[in-house]
Amino acid sequence: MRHRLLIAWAVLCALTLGYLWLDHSADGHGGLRASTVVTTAAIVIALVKVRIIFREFMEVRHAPVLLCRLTDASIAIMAVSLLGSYFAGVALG
Amino acid sequence: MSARWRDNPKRELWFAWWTTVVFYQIFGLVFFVITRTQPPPSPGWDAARIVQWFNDNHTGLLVGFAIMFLITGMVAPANALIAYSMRRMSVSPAFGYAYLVMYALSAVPGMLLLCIALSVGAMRPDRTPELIAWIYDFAFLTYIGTMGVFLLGSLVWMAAILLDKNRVFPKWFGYLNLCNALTEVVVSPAWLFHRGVFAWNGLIAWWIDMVVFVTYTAVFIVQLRRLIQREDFETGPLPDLAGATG
Amino acid sequence: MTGTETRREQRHRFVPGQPDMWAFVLFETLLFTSYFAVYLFNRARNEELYLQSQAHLELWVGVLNTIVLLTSSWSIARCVQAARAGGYRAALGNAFLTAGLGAVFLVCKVVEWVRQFRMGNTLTTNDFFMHYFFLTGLHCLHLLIGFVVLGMIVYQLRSPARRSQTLVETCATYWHTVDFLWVLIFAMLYVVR
Amino acid sequence: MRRTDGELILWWTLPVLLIIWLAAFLMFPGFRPPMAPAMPADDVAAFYRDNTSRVQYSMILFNWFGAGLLPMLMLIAMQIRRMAHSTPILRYCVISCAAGGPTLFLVGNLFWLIAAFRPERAPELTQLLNDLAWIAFTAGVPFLIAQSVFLALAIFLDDQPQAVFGRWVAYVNLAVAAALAPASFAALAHDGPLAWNGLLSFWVKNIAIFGWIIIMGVVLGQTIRRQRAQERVAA
Repeated sequence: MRHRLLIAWAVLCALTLGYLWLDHSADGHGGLRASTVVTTAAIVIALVKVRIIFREFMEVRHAPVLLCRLTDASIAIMAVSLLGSYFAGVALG
Repeated sequence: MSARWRDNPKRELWFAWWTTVVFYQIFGLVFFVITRTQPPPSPGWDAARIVQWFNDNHTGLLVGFAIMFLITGMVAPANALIAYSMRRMSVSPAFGYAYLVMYALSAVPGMLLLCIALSVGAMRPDRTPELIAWIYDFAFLTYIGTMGVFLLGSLVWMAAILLDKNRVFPKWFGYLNLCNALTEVVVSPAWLFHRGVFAWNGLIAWWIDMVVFVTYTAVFIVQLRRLIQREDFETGPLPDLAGATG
Repeated sequence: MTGTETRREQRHRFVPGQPDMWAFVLFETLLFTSYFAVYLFNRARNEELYLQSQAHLELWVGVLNTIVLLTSSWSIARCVQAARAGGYRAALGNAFLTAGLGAVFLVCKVVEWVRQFRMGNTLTTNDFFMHYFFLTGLHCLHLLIGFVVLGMIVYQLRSPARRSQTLVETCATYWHTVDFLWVLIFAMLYVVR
Repeated sequence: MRRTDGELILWWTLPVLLIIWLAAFLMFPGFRPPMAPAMPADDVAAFYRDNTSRVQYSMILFNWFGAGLLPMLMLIAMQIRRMAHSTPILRYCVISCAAGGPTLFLVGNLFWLIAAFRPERAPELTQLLNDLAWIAFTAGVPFLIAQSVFLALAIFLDDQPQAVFGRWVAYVNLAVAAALAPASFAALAHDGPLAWNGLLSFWVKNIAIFGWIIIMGVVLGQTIRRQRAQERVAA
């Protein structure tokens, strides 16, 4: 089971390094540009990482169903409010 | 009826609890409705707009803060009850006394300076606009920018709850105290900004903090009620002199 | 405590540490979500300014910071597992590793702030740096509290008389919270376009 | 061990304090007669120019002894401790109020001293400082009202054959609280009884405070003496 933590850590680090690639590919189109795709991807990847931390590091995997539901609900709330406020800002911009 | 109330061994606790509840109702009424000082007006206004704000709220400010001058002493039973809750815990009495004195002190910079300044501002509308603007800044910055006593007070209460072995309060309420303490840190940029989300009327420094504060206050009022309900004094006659609580 | 311990032996589902700690985790998550929402909304309405200011940050420093903190989270998770299995020496070692990585993160953060100050960027420079210093500063405060929490883990693990697995797990949960809040802040400040 | 050791010394500070307060009160030219809120700014500035040193000396005296009532309030708290209550709540209430009154008084005191420091400044500024001082001094009654009410309540709830304080002390305290109440409305009026120089906000309020100190001082002195006599018999 000790390897499971190591794998979780490796996945989290890989996702973090993925940001470098994401940023690089955004720059590829030349200069500083706002990008909805990058923003959405960054938020979604961050939430995936948070869920991995919840389940693996914080041992929600072994926790009662209620706590699993609560943490998933909080991630869903984060997803909705972060993407919602971003797109609301874009729409009202 | 009154005789029954007097014989209730929890009479002092219920007195303090009800005073707390009534105080927060009046406080909300005065600040949100009568004086319109909450939600706060903008720190970005020019002197002319500030003078207009004083004129618009002239009577409300004077009457509202007169009420506050009359009843602010009602915070004492709230502090006393919270200090008492710490005396029931398995921690040193120092926690209770520290909280009691800290919150007794907090009312002056945290609220009464605003009451004095805005009363003075409203009582002479013919002052030069620069002076009125100074009064306005003085009032709102002291009121919103007084953070440390509430910050440390919440931390004292938190530490007492987390160390307590008598289970006077649930541990999650201890952690909620930490959340409340952190919002006092979030207020601090209000000293730096005239506009935006961190100004004294800003979305983060005021609105979100207000939600936390209202949640926290509602929770601790309910928790104090539970504490009183659980309190198991003997139902017989009051303890005699020797048994009186030290 | 022993009741909890035996239940764990039976591989029942359990909440790590005090369930009460999760009230803090979820409440803080909601609070930070609201700060992020305000940031993203304002950012989307004024993207040019935010993009220009964001270019002053070094992405690789952020990545390094994140990996340091993720590693610290991993080692505190190992600490909890070791303590549960009775390997208190290993647990203590992992706790110290966590504190060391936390200190590395702190130093990185301070260096980064100093670099921004040198470039003339402070809390009051513009809206982006206002959010940047607020979020990183508030997170740093959580980190500093985290050192106190790690101190409690060490205090628990050192003496056989004190060893409370519940308390160790509660403290670890706090440290993971510091970690995942940074994961979010990193995405918000460094990556979002 | 006698817990009452030193209480009489604290009690004897009271007459001394009263004399100093009375002297400072009479020395401050703004109290004889109390300055009118309707005074024009130029007159206020002229007042501080003409009376600079008397304002300063009287207010320095008040600054020294403004918090002088605290030992007496703590003696009262010690007596509440002896009452037959089931919780220390009312004692905590009185302690929690004790520092508020002097703090508000000192806020007013500081503004008076600042006003007198540079009387040649623009008259509007001096008037503003004067207003702040008078409102803080006059309307700064919330904790005095509250501590009288809490003390009265503590006496009413003291169910024992030999009560610590007589019932009448509670009624006196309620009367004092009622007498202080109108002063909180001082900012509403520029003249008349509610104004800060008016019958209710100045005379009734300040006489009530002096009266309260004298009455509570006497009652407290008797109670402490009785308590010491009892302890001597017990020992």
